[in-house]
Amino acid sequence: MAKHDTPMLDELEKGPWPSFVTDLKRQAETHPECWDILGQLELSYEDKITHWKHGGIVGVFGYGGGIVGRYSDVPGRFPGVEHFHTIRVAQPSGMYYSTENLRALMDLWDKYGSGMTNMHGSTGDMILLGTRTENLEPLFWDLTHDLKQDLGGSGSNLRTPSCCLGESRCEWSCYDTQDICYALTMHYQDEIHRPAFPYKFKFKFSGCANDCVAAIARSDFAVIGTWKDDIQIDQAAVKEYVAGNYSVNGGSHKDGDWGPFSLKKEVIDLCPTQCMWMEGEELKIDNSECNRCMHCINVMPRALRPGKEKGATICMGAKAPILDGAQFATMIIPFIEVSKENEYENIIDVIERIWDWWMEVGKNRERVGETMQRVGLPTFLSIMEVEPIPQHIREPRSNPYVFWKEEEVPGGFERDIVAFRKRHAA
Amino acid sequence: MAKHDTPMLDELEKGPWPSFVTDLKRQAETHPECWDILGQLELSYEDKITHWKHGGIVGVFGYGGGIVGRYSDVPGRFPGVEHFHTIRVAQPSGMYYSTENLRALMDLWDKYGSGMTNMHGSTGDMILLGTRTENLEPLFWDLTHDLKQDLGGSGSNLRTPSCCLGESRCEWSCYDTQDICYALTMHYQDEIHRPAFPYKFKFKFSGCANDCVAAIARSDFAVIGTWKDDIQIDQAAVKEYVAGNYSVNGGSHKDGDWGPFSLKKEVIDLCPTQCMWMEGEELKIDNSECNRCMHCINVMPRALRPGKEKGATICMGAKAPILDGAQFATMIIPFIEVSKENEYENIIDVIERIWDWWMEVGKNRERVGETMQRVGLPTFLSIMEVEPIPQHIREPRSNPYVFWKEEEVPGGFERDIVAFRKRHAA
Amino acid sequence: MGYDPKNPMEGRITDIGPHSYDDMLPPVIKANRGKWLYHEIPESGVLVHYAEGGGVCYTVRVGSPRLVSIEHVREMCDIADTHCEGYLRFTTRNNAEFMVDSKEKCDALIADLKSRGTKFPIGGTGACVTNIVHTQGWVHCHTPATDASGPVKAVMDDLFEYFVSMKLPAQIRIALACCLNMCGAVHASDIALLGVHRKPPMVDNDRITGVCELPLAIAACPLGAIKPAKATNSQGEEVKSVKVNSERCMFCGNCYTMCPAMPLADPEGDGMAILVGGKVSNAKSAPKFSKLVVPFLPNNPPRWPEVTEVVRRIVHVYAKDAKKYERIGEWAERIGWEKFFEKCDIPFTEKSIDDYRLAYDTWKTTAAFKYTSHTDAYTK
Amino acid sequence: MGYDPKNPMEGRITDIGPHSYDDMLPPVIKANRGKWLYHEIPESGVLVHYAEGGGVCYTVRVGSPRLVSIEHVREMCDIADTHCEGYLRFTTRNNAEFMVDSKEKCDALIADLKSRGTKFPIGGTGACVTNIVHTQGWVHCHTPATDASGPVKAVMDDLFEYFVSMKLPAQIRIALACCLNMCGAVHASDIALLGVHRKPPMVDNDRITGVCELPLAIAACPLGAIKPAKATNSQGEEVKSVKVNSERCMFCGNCYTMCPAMPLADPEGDGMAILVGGKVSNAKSAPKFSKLVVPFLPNNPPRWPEVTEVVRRIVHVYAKDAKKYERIGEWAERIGWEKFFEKCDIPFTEKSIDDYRLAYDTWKTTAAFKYTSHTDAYTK
Ligand code: SRM
Ligand code: SRM
Ligand code: SRM
Ligand code: SRM
Ligand code: SF4
Ligand code: SF4
Ligand code: SF4
Ligand code: SF4
Ligand code: SF4
Ligand code: SF4
Ligand code: SF4
Ligand code: SF4
Repeated sequence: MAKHDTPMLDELEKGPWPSFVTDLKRQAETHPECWDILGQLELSYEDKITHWKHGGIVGVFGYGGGIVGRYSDVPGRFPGVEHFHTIRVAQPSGMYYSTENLRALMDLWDKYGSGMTNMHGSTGDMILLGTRTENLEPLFWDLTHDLKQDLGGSGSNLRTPSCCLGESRCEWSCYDTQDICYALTMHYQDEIHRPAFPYKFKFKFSGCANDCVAAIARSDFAVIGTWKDDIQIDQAAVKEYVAGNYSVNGGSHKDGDWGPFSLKKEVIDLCPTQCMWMEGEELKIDNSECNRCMHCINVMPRALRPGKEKGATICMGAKAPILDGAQFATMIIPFIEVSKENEYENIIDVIERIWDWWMEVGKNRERVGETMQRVGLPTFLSIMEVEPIPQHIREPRSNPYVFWKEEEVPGGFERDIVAFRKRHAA
Repeated sequence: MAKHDTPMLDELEKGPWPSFVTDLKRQAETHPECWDILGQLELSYEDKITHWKHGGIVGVFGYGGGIVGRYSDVPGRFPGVEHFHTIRVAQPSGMYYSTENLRALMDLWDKYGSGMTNMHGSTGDMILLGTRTENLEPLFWDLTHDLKQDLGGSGSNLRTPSCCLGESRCEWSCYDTQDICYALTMHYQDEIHRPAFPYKFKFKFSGCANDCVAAIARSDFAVIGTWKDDIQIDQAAVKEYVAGNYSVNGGSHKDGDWGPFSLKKEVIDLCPTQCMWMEGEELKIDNSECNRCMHCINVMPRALRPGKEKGATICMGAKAPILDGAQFATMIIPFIEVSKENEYENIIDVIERIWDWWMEVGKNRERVGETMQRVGLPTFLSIMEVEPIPQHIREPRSNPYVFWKEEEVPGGFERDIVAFRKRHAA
Repeated sequence: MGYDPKNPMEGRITDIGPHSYDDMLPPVIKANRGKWLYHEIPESGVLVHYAEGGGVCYTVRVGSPRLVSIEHVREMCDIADTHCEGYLRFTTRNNAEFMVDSKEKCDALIADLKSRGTKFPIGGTGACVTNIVHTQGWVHCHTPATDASGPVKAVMDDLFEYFVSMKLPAQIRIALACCLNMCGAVHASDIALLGVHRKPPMVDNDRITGVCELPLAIAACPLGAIKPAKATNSQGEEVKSVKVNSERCMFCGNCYTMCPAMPLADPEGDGMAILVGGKVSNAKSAPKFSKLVVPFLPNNPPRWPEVTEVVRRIVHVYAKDAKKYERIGEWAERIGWEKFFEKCDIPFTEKSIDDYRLAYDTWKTTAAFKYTSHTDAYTK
Repeated sequence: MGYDPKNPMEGRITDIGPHSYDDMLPPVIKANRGKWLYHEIPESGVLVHYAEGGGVCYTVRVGSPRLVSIEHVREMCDIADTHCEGYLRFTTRNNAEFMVDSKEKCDALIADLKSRGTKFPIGGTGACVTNIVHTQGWVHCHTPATDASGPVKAVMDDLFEYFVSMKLPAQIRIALACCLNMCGAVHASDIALLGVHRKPPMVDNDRITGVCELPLAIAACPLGAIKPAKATNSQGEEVKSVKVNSERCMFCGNCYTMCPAMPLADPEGDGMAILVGGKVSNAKSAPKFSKLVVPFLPNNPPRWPEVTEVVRRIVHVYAKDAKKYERIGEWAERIGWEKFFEKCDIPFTEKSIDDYRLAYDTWKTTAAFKYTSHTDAYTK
């Protein structure tokens, strides 16, 4: 029976989308603290304000991250959520689960937690939502000993890396996103668990430029699959598309009223670089003009495929708006091999070059993108030992304010004003 | 006979483009100081540096502008250019001249000056290049008394307004650029001649969006012709273009090898708003989508003409890069009538609204565009009493940093922390 | 054995990381991993991937409120055990996916899912409104200016038809973040709902001592609105505190993140802004930031009707007006933002005009613009 | 009478302004003003405007070095008197125009102009390289980093064929400014030549007292590189002066504009940068700023061969590669700036990467770029 009246929340049980309220009520049957979640949330709906106190530093010994502390500001009314810390459990790359593991996790949470979770958090962790301080260590013990898995990150550290499902179920993945995500997560366990950075740092891995894990928008270090040779074309399949035998864009627009497929309108005309054309019945691509945006491949997955020589582009410095406005990640390394064989050594090199520098010059709570902006892109490139190329920019500068270095200018900066005035009287 | 050896400048007598060196030498025959211009310039070519001293405050009584002082730093070698001040003579709007007036000006300059001019300066003035301080007042006397004309501006004042030739010889002019340019020049003689502004201020008037006087790039107050009804179409002429009977773009591409005219490729496909199409042999325009960019009219001047209800758009704040980078003028007033009948009163109102404000808040040497940037566009619009509309921006802000005013927020900003804490314990 | 509070370090295991993905893959995925050739979406919510050598994977995607109970997850596990050999996955937008290796199994799976009421709506593929990426809101966070799960439920109910069908011009990705920290990818979404504060922080002089490192709080303000000040607490004691210059404050909340004694939240001050036109993928056009088109709508629980109404309006107008494959931002740029406001009937306010850093780049510096109802005062 | 230095204010006339345009119009213009219907360009340099009621105006446009002598202007007057009833005009890009009302008169006019050697080249219309807007340079100004008239002559000689023909994809507008003040419309030109300094100002302690208002000089520096300092002049006297932090200086010259005791000019330091891709008109695309593609070329009088060579290369590549009506900036944006550098064979340097304010907006924030020779190190 309901412990609190929740007339407003009850309204959210209506409608076709699955209701978290209904779900909370269902869970409340075995986890009565869920009534207090509902109760406090209803109070927030009345008051139009959160009822969680600020912060709360809790955690497990030896880790600086993985747990976010939280306390109710109305614990008297809602004792079940007096402490309401969340646990960030690192997800398996690609977020596949065996039910065995998932059930074990749920059992663990049944034992120690509120009964509610987020599958998943925005960074990618599994979020176990709400427990008391005294449960943290026992939960962690069971998690590591029995379930053989670990917490994710929080605080000024490497955050839990995440990836798109990549080659596990996508024909376009240009490298094994899951494998590198897992490998680097393992390689950097210390960096994930013990904050030693100026601020948070995020890796995300997308297998192609569709960027299904939003790496370019949400990660300090975005690895985005690409290729360096030519788009693979199956001309027979092109014909099938033209004949209307294959479903366009895989069928993505099936329920719309878009008329028959037009290769010209839907592919050629929309190619951003205008590098495609028909020669008779053959589709031609001038690959030297292609920017590998994925559009044509998206529309005709059976006819077009990424090239064979695959790898990734690395973009750096994305972040949310606080403080100077949001940043997308900036293209820094146009192409890099991504290979299990060298255990991603070349990528690790790049990562550590940034970290070494950022840990030295980054200010407290300064994301690497902000540090990049502060020092300027040319300086950042030279720190990264990357030759500046026009691909680094959208367009050349329009202001003329070039900083020349003394050694670049014949004769240097020092001049003798007296000698100057002899030739040029004031 | 040459007074100085000018081997380098002599090289500039070669080649098909008219040579200023040849011209200087020709003038030197009657104005020997031209030898010193050549001599000092040759010295600069050797030294790769200017040989003019910094500044020089000279002028005519009662005016703060119109003359730019200049002294040689090698007067001993080149006495003819020891003083070398320039006179800015206000040009007639549209830069038409009777030879009578032009000859009189040349005679005047023959009498008082070096013999060299710039026809014209970048702002639009006639520039009489190089005279001695003692000639300034006599020259000014003759200019005003005999030639009945006046100096232009320099310094922190209204600079000499200028305009495209407008309806004098262009079929597209949406208002009489020459007339308003002249009228405002006369109206603001005091502001042109007596610096009272934080910095320079420029008006430029272009009759249409082709902007042949580069108003949007170079003036604090740019008046650019436009219309509010529909583009006038002569369908018969459209057919002539399609038939290849009329010369495309007036013939602008005549010497290129561009093949026959394609209405689709050259007009419809290049219309930036994609608001044109053919219906049978008729060209259609969805004028509600047109942004009046002028392209289609440029290409088919015999078939298309600006609408009948004409006026102008006012853009404000253009400037060169010093200090924060160049600015184009920002669209502030989408449409305004420009009419002799009210003596441009409505436009004068707008001008004076900016000036009143800028003279009060503008910092020393701050162009109005910089002041606009400093206070922000919303504030500037409210000062201009202009309702903010989406036309003022290229795109809405992407950062969420909205400044709310206290009166906009129910309950205002003041709150009682004790009352707050009663409901929300810390 | 188990955790022993007296010997916390004994037998401790750390830094073992997550499970390997390899142990978590459904057999059909394991068998065909890296061999996929192409895919099809025969109907909304169903993906079919074809591999070299004939492997086929049927995926059924179901919506999820993300805030889910143990019971709910166990029910998913039941389904996966029944149909999918004990595996399932979650997407990067918090949908769940069940994978099987044949059409028959897929049909059975779908039937099962459908039999479970509204719990597992099938959809979220192709040119649809997929799940809303969102954050904690009043359910867990300390800085929100709005709730997350509630408004998400309200919006998804309202747009449900677009989740279960593929009739839009392109994907619409909606995200919600409950404060300017933007834990959702709100800054790059087709439609973004953003919790915003509108009142400057209060200063809690009873609390500031001890809990707040004043220099950090002062430095936290990007606009230098916070200055050190002496103040008197409710005990009448003089304390070192800070003072906020309200005129400079833009309500970002960064000070509160750093200093618990500076709360901003307020029932009337807080609410939601709507941003549109962002995108992430590089397909056709480069990633775009979302742009603020509605600066504020009130928090009106439980169903935020003002918010759902505007979102629906944008979706409907876009659905009718945009071209195939055109994301909302691409559409708005093509028609011009002035037309966006007009067509969507969204009142334009000065709040949409950037006045932060880099603002000049968003001013219109051309005489080429379109007339709309906004210019009537000039032209009519 | 005339000016009397003893009574300077007597009989003084001020503020009478310029002559009215109305007194300056050629008869054919006066007769048809405001009635024009359309125009044609039958050949390079010749415009024919047709008016309602049958009026026709033939205009012949001729190039001009702008820096012209009294004699040259008088010669123009002679021509105008002979053919044009005593009127002529100058264009906003410093060409001169002669107008007549019939084809016959036009032919005679052209014949006359052609008979005068290179003085009056006919051209500058349509898809051409028209006259270079430029500034004073070493001929008159105190702050230039290069000359104006010399390089303009060199470039126009080099591109002469494009002045007298209309075979380019679109107009190329070239401008030159001899320092960052940019008195030419260099910031919005298809090709811009810009005089740049590269050495920080010296401080002339013998001169600074009196000629320089130190606080203004200090405030003039946008980067705060100038600080007050005590110094010793050549007389051994201590003077109030300033010190320049060379590491912060970006050589803008604003300090020298304010303070004559801070010269920057230097034979080796000074030279020219090349910017491309700007435009002014609103036709098709909005006005664009010119972008810096060559940060520095030496001052090499009298013919600046390095400069003319790069300009010619850009013009030639553009002429071959661009589409009809496509301005240089539109072309570069269509092909991508990486291709621009490759095709024009211009070495890319970090100097083209913005590191001033607003710089972030120019960074490439997409994974979609083209491979060029610049990426060979990564892909080959
Ligand atoms: C749980 C989660 C939201 C969710 O509901 O999913 C979350 C929750 C919080 N984020 Fe976040 N962030 C979460 C993903 C993100 C993301 C998205 C991402 O990682 O892809 C972002 C935007 C991307 C980025 O990193 O820029 C994000 C940007 C922030 C920021 C702003 C950072 C910035 O540089 O601007 C803050 C503020 C801070 O760090 O002080 C923040 C802070 C917070 C804090 C810790 C609140 C605070 O002020 O200290 C929130 C705790 C909420 C709570 O009580 O549970 N969170 N946060 C996400 C982490 C779950 C997970 O581990 O999977
Ligand atoms: C003569 C002229 C160049 C020319 O050869 O045509 C010229 C010459 C000078 N300009 Fe200019 N400007 C001239 C048009 C321009 C233009 C173009 C325009 O008006 O369309 C601009 C760019 C547009 C603008 O106003 O932003 C221009 C932007 C500047 C600036 C930078 C202003 C800024 O806000 O960034 C300065 C620096 C200053 O004012 O201290 C400047 C300063 C100067 C000074 C006075 C030098 C100085 O440091 O004080 C030059 C005197 C040169 C001399 O000795 O003869 N001049 N100046 C032009 C005026 C002739 C005329 O009256 O017709
Ligand atoms: C399952 C998932 C990856 C994962 O690791 O979980 C995924 C899977 C696929 N994506 Fe995605 N995308 C997924 C998130 C994303 C995201 C990230 C996001 O939304 O936060 C993006 C970037 C969104 C953006 O641009 O704002 C994304 C942009 C795309 C695109 C590019 C769309 C565009 O034209 O802009 C494609 C190509 C397409 O659909 O034609 C694509 C295509 C695909 C394909 C067709 C890839 C394939 O061959 O299998 C998959 C099925 C698409 C479908 O559902 O219609 N996927 N996809 C994610 C499902 C999210 C969900 O539950 O709705
Ligand atoms: C005479 C002059 C106006 C004046 O008051 O002096 C003028 C006159 C004409 N312009 Fe212009 N424009 C003149 C400077 C400009 C400028 C200003 C500048 O270059 O500094 C511009 C802006 C340039 C820019 O965008 O950077 C300009 C952009 C245009 C355009 C738009 C071109 C484009 O597509 O971007 C047109 C339309 C066209 O040519 O098709 C145009 C068209 C015309 C027409 C056809 C107008 C007409 O119907 O008579 C005139 C003859 C064009 C020709 O020469 O091919 N006029 N025109 C100027 C001649 C300058 C010269 O001597 O070369
Ligand atoms: S990012 Fe590319 S590779 Fe990864 S799932 Fe999306 S479409 Fe496939
Ligand atoms: S990937 Fe993009 S740029 Fe390349 S051919 Fe296809 S649509 Fe064009
Ligand atoms: S700006 Fe327009 S009206 Fe003026 S001359 Fe140029 S084309 Fe004609
Ligand atoms: S003026 Fe420009 S926008 Fe309007 S119809 Fe013509 S080309 Fe299109
Ligand atoms: S967006 Fe803000 S309020 Fe919401 S979870 Fe993130 S930090 Fe908390
Ligand atoms: S809310 Fe932001 S702007 Fe306001 S005082 Fe706090 S940190 Fe400063
Ligand atoms: S650009 Fe500079 S150097 Fe040239 S005239 Fe203008 S102020 Fe003088
Ligand atoms: S040249 Fe410019 S940046 Fe350098 S000191 Fe002078 S004002 Fe400052």
